[in-house]
Amino acid sequence: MNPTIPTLTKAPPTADQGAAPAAAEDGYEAVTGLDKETVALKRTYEAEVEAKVASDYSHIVWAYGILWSLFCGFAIVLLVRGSRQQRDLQALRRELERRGEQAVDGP
Amino acid sequence: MSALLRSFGRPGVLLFAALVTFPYALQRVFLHTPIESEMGTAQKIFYFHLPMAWGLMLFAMISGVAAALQLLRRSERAEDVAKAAGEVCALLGIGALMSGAIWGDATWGTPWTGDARLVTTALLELVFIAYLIVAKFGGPMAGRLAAALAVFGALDVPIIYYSVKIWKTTHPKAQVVQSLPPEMWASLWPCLFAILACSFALFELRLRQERVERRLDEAWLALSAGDAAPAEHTALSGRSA
Amino acid sequence: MSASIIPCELRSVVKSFGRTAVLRGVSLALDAGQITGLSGINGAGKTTLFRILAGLEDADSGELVFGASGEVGLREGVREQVAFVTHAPQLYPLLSARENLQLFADLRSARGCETMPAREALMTVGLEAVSDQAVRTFSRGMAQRVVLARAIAARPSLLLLDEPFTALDTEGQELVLRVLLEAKERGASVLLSSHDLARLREVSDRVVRLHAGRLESPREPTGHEGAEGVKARLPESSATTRG
Amino acid sequence: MTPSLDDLRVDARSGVGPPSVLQNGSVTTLRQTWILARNDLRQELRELELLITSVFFTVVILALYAVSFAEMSKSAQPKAVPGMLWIALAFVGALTLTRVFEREREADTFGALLAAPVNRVAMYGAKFSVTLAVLCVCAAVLVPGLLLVFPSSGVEGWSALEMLATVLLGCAGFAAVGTLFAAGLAHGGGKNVLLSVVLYPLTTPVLMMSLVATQRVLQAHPGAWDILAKIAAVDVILLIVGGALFESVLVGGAARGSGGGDSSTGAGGARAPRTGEVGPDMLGDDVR
Repeated sequence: MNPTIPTLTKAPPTADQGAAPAAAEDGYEAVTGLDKETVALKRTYEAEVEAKVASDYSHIVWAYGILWSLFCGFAIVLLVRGSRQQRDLQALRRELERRGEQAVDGP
Repeated sequence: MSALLRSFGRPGVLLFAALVTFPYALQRVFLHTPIESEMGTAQKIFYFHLPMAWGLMLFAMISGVAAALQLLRRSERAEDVAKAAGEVCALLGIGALMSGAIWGDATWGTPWTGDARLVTTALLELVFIAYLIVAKFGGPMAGRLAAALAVFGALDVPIIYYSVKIWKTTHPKAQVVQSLPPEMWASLWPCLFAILACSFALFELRLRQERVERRLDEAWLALSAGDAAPAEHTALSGRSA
Repeated sequence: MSASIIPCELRSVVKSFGRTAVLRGVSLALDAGQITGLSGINGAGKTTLFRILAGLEDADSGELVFGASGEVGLREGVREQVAFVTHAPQLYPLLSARENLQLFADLRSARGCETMPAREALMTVGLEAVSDQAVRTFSRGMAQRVVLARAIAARPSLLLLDEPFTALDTEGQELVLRVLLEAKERGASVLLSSHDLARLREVSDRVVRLHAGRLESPREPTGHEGAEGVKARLPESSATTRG
Repeated sequence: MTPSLDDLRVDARSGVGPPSVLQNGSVTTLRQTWILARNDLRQELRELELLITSVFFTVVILALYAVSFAEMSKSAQPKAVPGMLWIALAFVGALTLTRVFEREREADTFGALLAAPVNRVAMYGAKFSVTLAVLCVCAAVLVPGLLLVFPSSGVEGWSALEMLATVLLGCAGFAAVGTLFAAGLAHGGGKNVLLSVVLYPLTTPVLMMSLVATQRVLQAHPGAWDILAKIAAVDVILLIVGGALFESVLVGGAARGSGGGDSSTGAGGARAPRTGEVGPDMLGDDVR
């Protein structure tokens, strides 16, 4: 709604508007092409589109990046928790072994 | 391959499925879906944003129902489910809100509007962040308090949505998401699948950890019971051998 | 009117907080007309056991069975017949002794339970003179008496006394003993805890010890167990206080 | 040795059976609710502590509003003032809830009530009513105060009756959720800070609806009653859920129904005993 990209405020003129009055007077056909104004307008258009696409792409990259890094972050949290549990389990095993030896030795 | 998958279990399979679907979804989204005329390329964010928001609702419901079962039936299984779902819910909520803000910045030029869907999502996310906070710092009754919170959170989903909508009527703004053309829907499904598969995989991994934690607690408890009754020492260690 | 909740039985009650086990399978039968003494060091889980019996906390596993019909769990009908006296007086400090008692009497009468009038109950504990004073002006011992009066007023079938001698003077302790005996004669079951093992043995029909989350019989047998002994020795002998 | 059970029944439960109407659960619950609420009010009348602190807090907030927003334009007032009202009520509500249960926690009288034959729903209802009453008193200060400070916030001819209904219904929704969590935190020895953490996200919807209702009432909007009816519906849902969860949150598994025993749901009843051998292998394939 309030885009940061500069916008065209007036409609682009059509090509024949600039070309028509110059035609056929001295036997020369005017080169049908784009007058400077149109070219400038076209360039502005292109720049605008480019800026919009670039901005969109950067937004997309950010959005996708954040989404998947969130998932990865959560996965890392899970891994950390899992390894903590593994350590806990090792401690439990050691404790059981210790007790097993004690029981063999007699209380 | 199948042996590998089996060793990973269901979460592994789900993660693998998500991993396979993701590139397919991406190429569909970027190569086979027309660029939305009004919002431009940035609308591609939508294909992963919407599944996250839906996932948020889904896991909020799962967590709420499980929490209700936990409270009314005293089910430990339900408690684990509620907890795991609550965490995934908070995760998806952050994802949905952040991607939404980025999308909004690209298309509307502002990361936040008072749109009903945004406020609904944000409120629900707050509820589940509160859930995590209470579960962590709630003291001896943390589990039950957090469960009640999840129940109210799930119950609040329609109420929140409705209240935000009527609140909106006093500050009217344009509709944000128009009805989608069918080709966009077609691209949405693989994205939805990828996100949900990934979420469910994480959910299940979390759930397993919750169960392991419980078993470890029980094992330590039983072990300390062995301290009290020397006669049981041998029995305990005998089993472990 | 519901049937008596006695005998009451705990069946392998387990309670733990995190990785700290408090009760590791406690089974205990409380019979009619019996005073059961519960001993144990600090932190042995006596208070937790009381709280579970009074319905303030639920067990992780195990059952509470009440009455001949074997009702499981502490429903309101069961709570009607339970009185719980804790070592901390649970009274509204702003209200007078009578109002405190009246509140519970009203709550009971809303359910149609008989309750001794507040005045009468306060007379029993010797507080009728101060019955209209706010409880916050009371000493610990006086407050403890009010709690006792509340317990008496309910005419409970199951009387739970967690460290009732705390903060009581000699007279107050005798009062507790009178209450115990009265309940026993009425056919109620009493569970009583105290640090004072000698006194516990003196008043109880049997003493059980809570140690490391399990119930044990006391190590050395005592000479004066059994109802006869208690009757013979009370209340005069209770004047010899310890600690 | 011991008297027979029949003797006991007579001894321990002397007296005649209660009138049949008293055995009706809901009548009992209502009566107990009233007794408990009356008890709270009686204490309150002794010292007025709750009322004085809450009303004073309200006045302070009002003064802060007056200072902060003194320059507010007339056109902004109708939108801003309802927001001020409900934000203030939300703050006062949290304060009141904390205090209401703090009083029960101080001497652990909450424990005495839980051990007594009191229906938990009655306890919930009583605390809910007391909180609601205090909030209404605060609203009675807030609403005229705000209208005095921001005279352009409403149009001529808004209805005081509608305003009363709005405040009542909005505060009821807030208190319905708040009572459950404040009780849980008080009984479990939880930290009071958590009350705000829990309360505000959960009660925002109801507060938002009340805010819209207040705007409509102040603007003499014809749709005011419509939204008030919807708030009432939400209140009923919140109250039912709050009451239903009260026992489960406070003491654990609720004993449902009467008689018999479903041992898997009884309070103090049982979950399946934890069996399982101690040893690493018991963790099975859950360990990754």
